[in-house]
Amino acid sequence: MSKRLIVLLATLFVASLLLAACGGGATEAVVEKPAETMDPEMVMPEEAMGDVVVIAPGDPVRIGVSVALTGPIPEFGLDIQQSYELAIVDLNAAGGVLGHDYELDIQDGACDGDAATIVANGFAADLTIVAVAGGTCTGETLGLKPILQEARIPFVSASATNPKITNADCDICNRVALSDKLQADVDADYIYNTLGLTQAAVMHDNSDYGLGLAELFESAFKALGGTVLGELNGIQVGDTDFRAALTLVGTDSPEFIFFGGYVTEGGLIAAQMKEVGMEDVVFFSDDGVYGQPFIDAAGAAAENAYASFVAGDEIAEVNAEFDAKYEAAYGTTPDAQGPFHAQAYDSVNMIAAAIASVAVEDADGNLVIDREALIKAIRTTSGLQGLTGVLTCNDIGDCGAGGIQIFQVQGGAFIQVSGFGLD
Amino acid sequence: MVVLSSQGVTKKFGGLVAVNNFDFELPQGMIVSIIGPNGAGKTTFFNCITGFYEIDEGIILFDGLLLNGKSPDKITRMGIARTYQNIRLFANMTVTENILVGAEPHLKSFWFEAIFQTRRVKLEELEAQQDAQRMLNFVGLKGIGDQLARNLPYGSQRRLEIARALASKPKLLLLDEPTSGMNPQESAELMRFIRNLRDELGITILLIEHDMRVVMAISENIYVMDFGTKIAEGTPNEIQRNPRVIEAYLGRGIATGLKTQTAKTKASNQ
Amino acid sequence: MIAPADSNNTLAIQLLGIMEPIPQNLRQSSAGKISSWIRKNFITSLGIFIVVLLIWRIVSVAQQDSYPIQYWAFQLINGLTLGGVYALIALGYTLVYGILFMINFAHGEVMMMGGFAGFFTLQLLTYLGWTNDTPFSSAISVVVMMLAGMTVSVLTGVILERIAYRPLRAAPRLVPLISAIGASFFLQYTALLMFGAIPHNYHKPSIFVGVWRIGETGIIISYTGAFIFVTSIIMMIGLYIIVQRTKLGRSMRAVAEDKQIATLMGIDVDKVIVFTFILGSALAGAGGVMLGLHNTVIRFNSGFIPGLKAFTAAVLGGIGNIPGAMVGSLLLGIMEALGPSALGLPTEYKDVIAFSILVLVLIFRPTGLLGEVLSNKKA
Amino acid sequence: MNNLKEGFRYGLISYGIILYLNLLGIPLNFGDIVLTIFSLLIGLLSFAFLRKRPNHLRKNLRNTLVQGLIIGLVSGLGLSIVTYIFASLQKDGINVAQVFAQVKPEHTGALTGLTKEEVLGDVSVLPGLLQLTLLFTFAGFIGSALTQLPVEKLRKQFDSKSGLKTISRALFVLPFFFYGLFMLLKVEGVQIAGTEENNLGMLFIFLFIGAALFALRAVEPGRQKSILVILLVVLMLLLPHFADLKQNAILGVVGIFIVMGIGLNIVVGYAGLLDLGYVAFFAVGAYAYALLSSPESYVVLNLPGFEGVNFWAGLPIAIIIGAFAGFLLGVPVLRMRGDYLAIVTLGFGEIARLLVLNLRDYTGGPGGVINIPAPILFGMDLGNPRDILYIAMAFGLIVTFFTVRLRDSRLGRAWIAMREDEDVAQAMGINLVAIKLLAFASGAAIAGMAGALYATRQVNIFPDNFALDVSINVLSLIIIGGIGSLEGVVLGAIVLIGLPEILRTVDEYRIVAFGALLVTMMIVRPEGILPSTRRKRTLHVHEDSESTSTK
Repeated sequence: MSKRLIVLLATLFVASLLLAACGGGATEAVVEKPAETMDPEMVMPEEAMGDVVVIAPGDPVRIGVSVALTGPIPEFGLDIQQSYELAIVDLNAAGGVLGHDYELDIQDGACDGDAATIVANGFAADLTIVAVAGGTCTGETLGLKPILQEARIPFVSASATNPKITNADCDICNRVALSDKLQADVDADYIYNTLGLTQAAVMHDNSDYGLGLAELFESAFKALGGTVLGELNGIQVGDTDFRAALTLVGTDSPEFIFFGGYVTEGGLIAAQMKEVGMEDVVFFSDDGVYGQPFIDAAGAAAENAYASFVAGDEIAEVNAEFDAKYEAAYGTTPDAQGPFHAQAYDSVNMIAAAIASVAVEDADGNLVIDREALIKAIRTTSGLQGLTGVLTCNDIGDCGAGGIQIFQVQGGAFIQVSGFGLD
Repeated sequence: MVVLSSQGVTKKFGGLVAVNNFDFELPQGMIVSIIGPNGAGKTTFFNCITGFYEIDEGIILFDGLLLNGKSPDKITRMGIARTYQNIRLFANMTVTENILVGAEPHLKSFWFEAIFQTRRVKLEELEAQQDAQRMLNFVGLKGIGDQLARNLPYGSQRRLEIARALASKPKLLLLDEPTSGMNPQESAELMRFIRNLRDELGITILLIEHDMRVVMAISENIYVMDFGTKIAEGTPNEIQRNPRVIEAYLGRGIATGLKTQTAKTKASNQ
Repeated sequence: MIAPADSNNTLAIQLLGIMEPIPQNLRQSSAGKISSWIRKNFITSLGIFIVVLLIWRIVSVAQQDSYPIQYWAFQLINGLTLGGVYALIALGYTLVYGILFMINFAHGEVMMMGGFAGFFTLQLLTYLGWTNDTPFSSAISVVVMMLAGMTVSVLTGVILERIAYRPLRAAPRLVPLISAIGASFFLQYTALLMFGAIPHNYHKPSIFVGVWRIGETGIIISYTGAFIFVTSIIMMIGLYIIVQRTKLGRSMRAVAEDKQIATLMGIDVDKVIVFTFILGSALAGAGGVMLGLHNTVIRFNSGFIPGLKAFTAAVLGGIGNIPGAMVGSLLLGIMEALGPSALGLPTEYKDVIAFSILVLVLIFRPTGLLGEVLSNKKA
Repeated sequence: MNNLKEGFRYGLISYGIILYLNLLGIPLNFGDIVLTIFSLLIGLLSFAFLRKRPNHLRKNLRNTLVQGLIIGLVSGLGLSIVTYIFASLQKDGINVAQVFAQVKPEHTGALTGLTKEEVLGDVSVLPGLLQLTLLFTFAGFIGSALTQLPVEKLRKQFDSKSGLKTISRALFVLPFFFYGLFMLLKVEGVQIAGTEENNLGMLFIFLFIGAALFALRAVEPGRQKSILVILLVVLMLLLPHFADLKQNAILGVVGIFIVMGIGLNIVVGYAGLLDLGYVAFFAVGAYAYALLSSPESYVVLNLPGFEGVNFWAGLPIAIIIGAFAGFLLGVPVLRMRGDYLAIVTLGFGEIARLLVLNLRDYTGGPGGVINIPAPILFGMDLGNPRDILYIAMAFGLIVTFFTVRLRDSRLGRAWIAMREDEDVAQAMGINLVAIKLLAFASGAAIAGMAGALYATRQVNIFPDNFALDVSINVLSLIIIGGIGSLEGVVLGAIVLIGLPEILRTVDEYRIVAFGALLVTMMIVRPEGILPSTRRKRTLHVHEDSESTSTK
């Protein structure tokens, strides 16, 4: 083959990939849209610019989604995205809002503040976006926050648990996930009081989520009277050999290891503990680790490991129904994919409920949504029944239902060992 | 007056002694050659003078100042310029730029002046450009200042390399086999040119050369090296008759074979 | 602004004016011998200063919290295993560099491809029941996996060479480097799209499940770890023999020396280079499978960090030098394992330590530990 | 027979490409039009392969057509066999997606014209596969037939003088044309296909800037050029006013990368020092400003009475600290060359990121520094994307000015001389230590500047924002654009940073395409899209003179 031929092939190749990248062909041809289906922003009443979103009859109500489809936890991101989609399907099947369907604008926030900045600016520029579901990770959500606040678009995160996400200054920041502070307290309490362990080694994955949780746990555990041996020892996401770090941690003979981080690293740590002489040391971790992928990653070593996760009080039936729908649509059970599906489903429903409560129809048959009213409506959500329990927002936007519960791997599955749902 | 002198210069590479206890003197305004078979240590000695190699023993003095341990750029600034056996131009710079780089030791502006284009910078650049043009005219490369150095024919590249060395206005010019790869006619022309340099600019010249006709015709004094040591020193006439030199060059051969032999070796590298 | 006419300019003064004027009055430095040496060998002195600081730190940490000797032995073993993995990749890096003088940045991805092939083979063999049947069938399944991994890696490597590197052989250095970076992205995200972003978990064949315990010392060696270490040593020796003793190795060295002349000597340069890639990729493929077996996970970016570390290790040992790659890898592995406890730092500092060691070594030996000592000034 | 063999080989290569795209999940993401796309591709491949053969073979009509048929048939049959296997497995309830994540029943359906249920049910996929094979064969045939068109003749006609004139005129007009298209999108009632008008607008902006760069290069200096420059500058300055938030945000990132690219260009392009750790200085600048300004940073919290600096005070500090970091990191690498330099700088880049990550008491660790204030000028908050873009444009102009002045000074000459031959440069009296450190420091100062701007734009910064891929992106963009060329930096940033942002919604394909683009560019045009004139000659001479020694 001559060089030019290779070149040509390569060019073709790139061209076809780019074509592929254009997805359904957003740039196929230049056509002029008929006037009656004009862009919603064009028919906005002049006197109400910016404060309200006006949706022409037949047009959908659009909700932005920032979700981590790439980055460290793409499997969780996909789970969340699929749950969002299911929620929309259910909402539209139930008639939408005043005859309008809901529609998602899904963007990849990549678990990263950098990407989220661009995503958020896109939402801010798109005047039809009324609210945002997401982001998946703490850094990503912090990236969304300032821009959405400026643009007066409320967001509800399903999985960002860092305490920094919500505060009194931010009226658009809400989440269904529970704050890590709560999780750390519950974990420490369970370990100290129920399991009766006092000698802790704390590890983290050096992410804002993992480290933050590890630090919260350390202080909570110390406050209870437990001992944290040595320093907090970190590992790097993307590494796969943690034996050296575990050997170092093992020299202090801890009774258990608390790990703040995500599922892949959690699974590997649980497995490799057995290879450095820590067979009898308990592995305890967080909601980033809860789920089937952990058991897959750790294999036999997963047995008896603990993880904390959110569980509601009256969930069994609705959840089973949701799981069935999910499996029918995507071919896997939600638990095999990631842990935050119920929160994701609830967060979209929470947004939809708020939209339904503030949306009104004007004289021309347009749907009008007042942005400030929507922000307030989301913040004042109360008594909303969801998969995770009854959702009620407090004054800083923490709306999570249920409570942190402890699960243990028994016989190759996570079994709830504390809190409600147990009789 | 002696411009350059060395005493007991020794340079070793591992076990190999490339230059061994070399004593050397170069009076002002003379044209002196160093000859010797391939691998005799001539170019190594050049590299020692120009600070490329740090010498292991001995001292080198230039204008009465010690060169030992000085970096090449400092030595150039003291007034020594050189050319290379295998031409080493800045191939992707233009001819004029090559000469301007050569003129570096005489440019005094600072980088932040260049940003604000102070008068001094403008004047200096203008002067340097004019100097470069003059230099090009002097070496016979008029009118091709904007060509890339790599596109020049071989002979012009040699000239350009010398011009670049001259641009630093040296007191002493080291030429490493300047005629290699040239035909006799070009060599003769270059010889005239070298002599002009000395006569008109008063530059002292030290040559490494293989072409014996050139060496004998141009040198006022000759040093002969073999295996890193000096085996002879003297005027061309003396050298031609020195039996040790003949032996070093030709083994047990005869003196009349000298010319053919050098013709064969001249193009090869050291 | 004219810099003082003094030969003893400090760096700062040199920075102010790029070039000082021709000194009028050059005189010998009157300062003491040591200070003049430091000035001349500024960088080396800086290195010595850092080394002294390091030793001081290590000693003071050792006095504070003393770990038992078993602990160090254990960590040494962890480090050797880690180094063994790096070595398998670094050997490929160094081989290609030694012949072609180009950094095959996509080498880690070649390894990752092998790891995936090994994984799917393992799935198949597990399905067939080989992996846990008898020790023999289990051993066979490991061999089959390795072969599958090596085959896929070799294919990837050869295609890579054909498409991304061969047309650029005569180009300046930066060009193939960028091409290799492009290929690295391409392969990584191809794997992401083809096999999904979700990590794939190896389940060790029964023969590899288990550990040796050394007496009462508490030192534990996992079967896979020992396997990796031994294999990497064997592969290093094998590679060394191939390059030094065989006819093909001679051709390889000839090509490394001068492609033109090698062609004149009747050597098929393309063939030799392809063979180089085959060798390097096969090692990477074996490495990918072993890494998967040892750490039980493979995903699309599994090649990136080990690739980067192996590259570092190859440079540390002197890139282009086969024993150098081995030494560099083991040293890097040991530093990562021992470093944090020796310096009294939390474990997340291990990469800082690894890269700092690299910088430090190159300060003293700019061409790596066993790299050819080019006189840094070639005439 | 030879003939058939050759056709078969081409067929296998085409099949390889199709199979690759197939496994990459293109049928799944494209749905029904995938067959059209694949057929077009087969046609193109067939055309490309057969056109490249020697003339006498190409002129042989029967031979060519047969080969075209074979190419289509082989790839069609190949794909059919694979698809059939996948379909059978899927019918048996085996989840192929566990191996090839994209091969789902819908994927098979798209290739055979069936629905997901039909694939899983008892509808045979064979008719669909037959159709696919026939379609591919036809496409290969058409592709081969097209080779008989007198392309050469047409091209020759076009290459004549009038053709060139048309091109240069078109170049002159193109930027305005694209600007017009972009503005057209703003007009009420006008919509251009699809739902992503925003992205289309973005594309037109990029085309405008790209075309403007080409036009500027094509036009001879003179009055014409001055007018063109003024017009384009005015349009560029107006652009942020017309663009929306997202477009401005993307342009802002592109701007920041342009500033960085100009800085790295000094180090790599002029001084020839291969720096793979450029992100370190970017991080230093960003953190310097962030720590000095954010009300929640360690510095502000722990210095009593210190309320944090504003952007305009923080910027020079970031630049100075960046330059100092460049100087500091430059010292130990003074003696290193080539690849050793590359790996050590890469190590420095990682060390910088890891230190920022691990020294969490001071830098906030993985939690980053949050609430970094926006620049405020005369009481105006300049934190929105449009104003950030204006600031980035201003920075770009300033650093361009500085770089051009340096490049044309004796320092610039010394850098280039050093790049060409370090030893000789030193023998010419150039102080290598000083100019190397100056190159590192000035490059780093510019990165520090970009870092400060990035920090204020992002509001929150995290160590992950300063990973190795930033260094690689910046290096790639100056090389794609044309190393040593300032217009090249702009174009490179648009191609490598801007375009992928448009495609962000389609996730990983863009990175695969990015990788393929890098490789392709290096093969086709190693000197970059808009090379500096001097550099272009270097690379090509290297290319054609394989006979020169490769030392």
